[in-house]
Amino acid sequence: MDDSKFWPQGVTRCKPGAFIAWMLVCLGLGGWAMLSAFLCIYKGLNQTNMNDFFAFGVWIVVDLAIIALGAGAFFTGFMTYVLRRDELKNIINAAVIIGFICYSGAILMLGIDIGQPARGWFGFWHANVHSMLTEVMFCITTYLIVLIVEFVPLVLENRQISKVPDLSFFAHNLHRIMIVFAATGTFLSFFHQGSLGGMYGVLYARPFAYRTGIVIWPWTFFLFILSAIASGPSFTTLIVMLTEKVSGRKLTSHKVKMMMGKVSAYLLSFYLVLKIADTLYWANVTLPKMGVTFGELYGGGPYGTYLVWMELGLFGVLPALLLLQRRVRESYGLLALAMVLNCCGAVMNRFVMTIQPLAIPVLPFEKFVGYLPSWQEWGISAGVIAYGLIIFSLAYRYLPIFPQEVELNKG
Amino acid sequence: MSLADRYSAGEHRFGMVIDVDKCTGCGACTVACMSENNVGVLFDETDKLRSITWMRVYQIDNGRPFPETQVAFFPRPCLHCEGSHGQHTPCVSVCPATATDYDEHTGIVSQIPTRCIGCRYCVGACPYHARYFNWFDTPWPSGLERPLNPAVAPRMRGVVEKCTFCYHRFQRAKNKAFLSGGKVEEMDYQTACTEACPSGAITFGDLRNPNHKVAQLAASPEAFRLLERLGTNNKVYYRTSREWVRRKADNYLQDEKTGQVAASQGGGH
Amino acid sequence: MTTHEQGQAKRSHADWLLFVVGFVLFSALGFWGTPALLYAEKPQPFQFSHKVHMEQVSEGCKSCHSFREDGSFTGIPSMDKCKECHSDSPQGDTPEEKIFVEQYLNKNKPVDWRVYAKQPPCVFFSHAAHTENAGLDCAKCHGDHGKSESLRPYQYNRLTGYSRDIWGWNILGLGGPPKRMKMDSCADCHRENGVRDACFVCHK
Amino acid sequence: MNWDRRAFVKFAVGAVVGLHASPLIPKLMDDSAIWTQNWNWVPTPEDGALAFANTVNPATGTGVKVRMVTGRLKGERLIRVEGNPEHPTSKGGVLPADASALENLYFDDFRVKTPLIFNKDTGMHEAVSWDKALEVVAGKLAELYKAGQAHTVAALGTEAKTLDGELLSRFMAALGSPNLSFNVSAADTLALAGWAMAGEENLGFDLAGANYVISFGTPLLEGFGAPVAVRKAFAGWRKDFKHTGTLVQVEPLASVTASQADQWLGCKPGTEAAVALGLCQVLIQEGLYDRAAAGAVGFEDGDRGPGFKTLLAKNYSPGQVSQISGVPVETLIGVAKAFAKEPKAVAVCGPGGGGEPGRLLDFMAVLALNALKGNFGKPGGVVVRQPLGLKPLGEAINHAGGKPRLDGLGSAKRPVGVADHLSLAKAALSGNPYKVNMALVAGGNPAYSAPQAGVVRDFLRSVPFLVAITPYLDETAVMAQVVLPCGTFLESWGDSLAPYGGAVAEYGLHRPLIKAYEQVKSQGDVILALAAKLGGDVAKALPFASAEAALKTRTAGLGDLAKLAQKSYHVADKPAYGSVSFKTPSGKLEFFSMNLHNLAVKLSGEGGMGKVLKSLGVSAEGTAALMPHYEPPAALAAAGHGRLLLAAVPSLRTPKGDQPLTPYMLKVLDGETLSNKDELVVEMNPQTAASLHLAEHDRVKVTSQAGSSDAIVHLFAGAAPGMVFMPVGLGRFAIANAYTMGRGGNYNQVAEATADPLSGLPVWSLTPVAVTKA
Repeated sequence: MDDSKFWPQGVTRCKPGAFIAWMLVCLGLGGWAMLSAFLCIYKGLNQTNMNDFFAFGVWIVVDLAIIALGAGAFFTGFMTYVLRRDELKNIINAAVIIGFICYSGAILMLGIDIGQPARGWFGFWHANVHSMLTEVMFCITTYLIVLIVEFVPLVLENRQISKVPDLSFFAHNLHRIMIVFAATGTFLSFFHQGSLGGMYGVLYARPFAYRTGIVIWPWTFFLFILSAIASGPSFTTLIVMLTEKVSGRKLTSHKVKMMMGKVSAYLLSFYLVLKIADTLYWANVTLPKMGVTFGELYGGGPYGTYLVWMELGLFGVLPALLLLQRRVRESYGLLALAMVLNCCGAVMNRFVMTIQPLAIPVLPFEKFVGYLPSWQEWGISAGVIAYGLIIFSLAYRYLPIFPQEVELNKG
Repeated sequence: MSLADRYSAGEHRFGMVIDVDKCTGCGACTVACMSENNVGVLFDETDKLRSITWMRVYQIDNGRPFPETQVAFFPRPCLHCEGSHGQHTPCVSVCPATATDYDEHTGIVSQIPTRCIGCRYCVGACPYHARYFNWFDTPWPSGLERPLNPAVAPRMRGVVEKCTFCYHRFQRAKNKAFLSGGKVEEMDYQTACTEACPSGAITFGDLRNPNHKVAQLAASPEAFRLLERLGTNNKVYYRTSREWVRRKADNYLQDEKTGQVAASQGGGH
Repeated sequence: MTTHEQGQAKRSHADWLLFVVGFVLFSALGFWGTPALLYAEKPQPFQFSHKVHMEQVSEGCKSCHSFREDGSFTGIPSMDKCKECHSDSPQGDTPEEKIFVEQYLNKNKPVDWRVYAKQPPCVFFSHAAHTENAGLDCAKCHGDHGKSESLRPYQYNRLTGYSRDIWGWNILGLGGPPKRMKMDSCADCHRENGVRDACFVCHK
Repeated sequence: MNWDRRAFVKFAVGAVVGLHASPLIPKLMDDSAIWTQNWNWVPTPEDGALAFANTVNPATGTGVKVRMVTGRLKGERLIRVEGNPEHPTSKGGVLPADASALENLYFDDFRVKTPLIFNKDTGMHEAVSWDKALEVVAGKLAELYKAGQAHTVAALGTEAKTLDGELLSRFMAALGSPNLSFNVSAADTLALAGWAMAGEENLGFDLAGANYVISFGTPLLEGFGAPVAVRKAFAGWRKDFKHTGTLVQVEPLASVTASQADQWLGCKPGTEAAVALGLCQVLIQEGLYDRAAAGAVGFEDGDRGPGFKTLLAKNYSPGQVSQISGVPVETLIGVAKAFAKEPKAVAVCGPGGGGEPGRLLDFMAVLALNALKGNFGKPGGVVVRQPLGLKPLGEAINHAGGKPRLDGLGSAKRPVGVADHLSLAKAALSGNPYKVNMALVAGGNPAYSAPQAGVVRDFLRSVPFLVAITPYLDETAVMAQVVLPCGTFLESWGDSLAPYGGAVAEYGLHRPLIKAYEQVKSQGDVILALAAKLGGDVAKALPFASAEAALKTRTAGLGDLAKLAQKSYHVADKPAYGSVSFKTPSGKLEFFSMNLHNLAVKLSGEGGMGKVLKSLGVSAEGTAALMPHYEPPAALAAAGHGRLLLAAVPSLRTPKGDQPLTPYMLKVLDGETLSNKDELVVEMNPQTAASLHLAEHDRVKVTSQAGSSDAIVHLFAGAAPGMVFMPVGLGRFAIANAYTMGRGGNYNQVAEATADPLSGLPVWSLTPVAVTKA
């Protein structure tokens, strides 16, 4: 079996056997996810370990995390097309695909996470404009459409498909107007990243989540945008680096990666300043008004203050300081490490903001209860990762997403 | 009087006052509520995290050693918050599908299970755990479907439900009033839990109507609300003469005096 | 222009025609097929003439479809109501009446009429609010049903089990009562008349 | 135009776009959503005309209203049991047991729907016709009767004085068997105490009229008398945020009553009577007692020996009582003074936490406290309830006199008291003086609910022929050879008498409101049918066509039965206040009970009286033995040395033992009662637990001489040290259903019953147990 005629011009890929084996591993994870999804839809959400205290579980954490990490797509697009940073054209394709994976994966997950999937569209048809979740639903869906539009020309650039003149023409024209989509995507993404943060910040009866803010937007609205655009470019770069390691080929120049690192560095630093200010204000002003202390909120069960140090220190200040150093960015390994820490920080922030507000009882006479996801919940979560691996692997194998690849691997 | 006026004339704020010193935690309110509202029973009801009890009776104690120990009970229906302004209850503002709304005419927070998509955002938003998700299809086995109340539609799996202040009783009382040309009087609309309580610990009525007993009781200095300082501005008042009970009803910093802190957030913004 | 190019140009025009053909054909199929796919018919137990009955009674619809003392609406009358006029032998000579008397009345078996306007269980529709308080005519929502000489076929949705009258007879869901009795029809009228439309006005 | 790939693609795209432009997709989406709103496995209750009917729940004494709906197609069904606001004592309130009564009625898994006969070969019960079932039962009875073995038929009823109880008594008497027992309750103890001290068996406490109440060891708010009526009285003491009445609770658990009381005296277990006597002593030493009480028999010293006053001074000074009970001296004095000062103050005794009948001497101590307060006949005091005026069911035919009773009631062994299931079971198991060949259980579930249920179950299992007349396929019914289905109170005729402790004459009536199961009859009708089948004197003794007819005779003095049944109750307007004419031998109130004295004399002759009293369990000597005094419960002596005292946690969230545990009631149990799906939770003081090396949620085994139960430990500071508190009403193992079967353990299985001094009634409120880690 030879699929080399589908490979991008001038590159080599691993043997079909190895690729098929890799796909089978991913499909295995996918099978686990399908079984889990079937059970959750057929028998209901009692298949999870969620309950009325933990109304949201690991799925929402994964959702929010991948949407944050997928922010690399819109922000790289913004920088490439709107700010005209042409170097980033070398990584924008990967960013778009990762964005597509993250957003479509999140929507698939949400489809199972809601108790009545057949009524999912009520959120659009009977929308409540006051709900941050409505904003999220609209923006994520429309942005996914944008991502599809951005993704389609990439697919059409496949060596065989691009031989069809009409399609090639279509793809070319789409490319020309990409700035429109990039701008639209940026706008939409700003809003839904913010709204995802807003979703928690507006819970004024949940002291752990509640934040003050301006007009209708709590501070988390802005913090989520910042942490997403700070970690998104890092995640995109990390995936590229991971692909490089796995395939053993150079895909983008280190300069591009450094630039992404630099973007992350400044955004992360800015984010951290605001986040720390927010945390201090929240702990010293907002919480006392509600009659609770910072210590009480970080004192329930396994949710100790170490979480703060990890989120803001180990996964916050440390990667920011690292990434700000040119020497660190120049080193492939250190850059990767700093970016991993940065991404962990985003994931951890999403975890802390979704699970912990629910875990900490608000009524003084309620007790802390624990929650561990069921195998079905892990299955769906793993399935989304498998889905991403499959899409990215296929894209890498068959689509010319790295313009520098041919040149960098000469000789 | 125009048709519209006839409908909107007289705004109500239906609410409750629950006397904690009268409640003995017998659970009659809970059972009466379940039989009125077709709340089912799951096979494992010791799992209180998935059990649906619109009216849940919480047991608390003062933590003192024998023989100074005391227990008390907080019966907790949906508290029908109002927030800083009507629609700004913790839950109504977050529902993406408008499956719950705040009725400015009655002050009741509705929940429409047939509209609900089951995202559970409202469940997470409610600090009282008054909202319940149907994790299971409610089993109505062999014969137990017979006593179902036709005034309340049974719910399906995958949606959220909660106490409605027996709103269907208001609907039916209004029906009667339409036919007779009269008005819905205080005793024409009472919730199932209020009627059932053998101690008369629950008083229900219109908080805006000074002739209703509930309005008089809610004005007492001994009346308070759960988590009042969060600014949920709800309509279920409690009452006790015991300080330790009152202190359990809200979060206090160590140096704060019981019942002397104002609502902080005022329902957000 | 080469012949090849000319052919190309001609061809593409012809292709677009095919596009139109496909479009028209399948949208038509959608319009025609959707109701055919979704709706089925169930027979009524026997025929019934509202017109004949209306001629016999003095108080119009309310003669049979009345209110109970508590303000609730009886809907389809009970067998006792029928017995107020019907005895154990037919009064007219229609075969329908014979069926009614022999198979239902004499056996005291209620007739399982298929109800066109039957709303879902989550709906609380107050007849008292509409006919008594607002003074609306029955016909406002039920149309000429009260003057009908026979019962039209009852159609129901295979998937949802509801009467076709709820979604309405227009497949696009256009129109209002009596052709359509979905929530938006109710909401439209409430809005026009400034009547409250909070969820709990009509839901239970 | 070529029909090639490109053309086809265009056509296909057109088709897809066309289909999407049609209503198909949105319509299918909408209909799918509507489908989820109307899943056919979610029931849709049929609407119809609403109607209400009054009745009284005999299990709770609550006057209720039943809501029914008549649908056009499916007909009548009951949809709710709610309170009856017109009912004079329950005033619209209900209990969980009332509000969930429809589950008892309608839950198919609970019910016996047709007569059943046990088939030995298949090991199953099989449905048979009424004729066949009655034939088998009557045949067996006739066989024993003909063989002169009628006395070897035993019957276990629920309440002696109801219609069903009377019919059963007449049946057994005419058949010729003295072996008839009923559930025992605090009413039996109060009747004895009243008889002993006031010559009056029909006493009540005017709770609604009182504004200072001291309750001695009884769960006043959690299962005392008709619980709704008591709670209504309680509500009167807490009127609209004003404490207009004071409640003082004496008991060793921070129970609900203790917590809602204005004052809780956390005494050592079983010492409530000592506290009552201590209060008596304070009243006397402070000169705060009613001077009229001084004229009562045995108050002052006399010929027979020291009087009550002297005994109090000698044995129950506040210091001594504080030693015994652990209640501080100042508290005792304070409470006594407040009690004396309040014009309407009453001391109350009643059932224990698990429905135990209470100890006679304890009750006498409480009556003595009331006597010193001058409470008899006073508003807010102790009143004599008016007679109901029920008519007898005609001349009784008694063939039962010839043979001795198995339980020895009426003999020197047990001179007073009433027959109870446990004594009957113990005697029958011993086979002395004869064996039981057949047993008839009517209406109850003694295999689960009787004290030391294990013994009663052994007895019932040992009976060669067991017949159960019951609505439910419960612990008793599953062992029966023949099960005859009777109705719940919602589907049958029957009555209920004034609840324990109530101040007014009260009578409740229930009638069939619905026929949920075709073959089910009223319990009375089953007994009557059996009598008719049997013929002879038994039929003559029960000459009624139906239970309804019997009720008509019985209630002739209360007016038209149909009207009474519509109303469902007869309750006197107010208690009979006014001076009480004591029907004691002396015609006065007696601290020294002449009734008991005369009985003891009759049994022994003057010389051996001390010995007789010793044999009846009284350790006090001289005049004190027949006066209110404190006898430490037998269990106290056995406790210590690593053994704890087991007591029940009273609760209205579980039903009385004869009623099934309904799914709704199970649902309202919290984590302090039942945990992890089916594990019983027992409460212990943290210190006590620590001394046994037990921590929260440890699995333990609670073992007594009577039996054992697995449980989970819950640490509760409000539990008296050295005790373990167990919920009652759980551990149902017979009624096969997915909700309540096998949940928790049965308190009655672990609690050990001992004979109460003097009354001989089984008491089981304190049991020495070992709690070991499982």
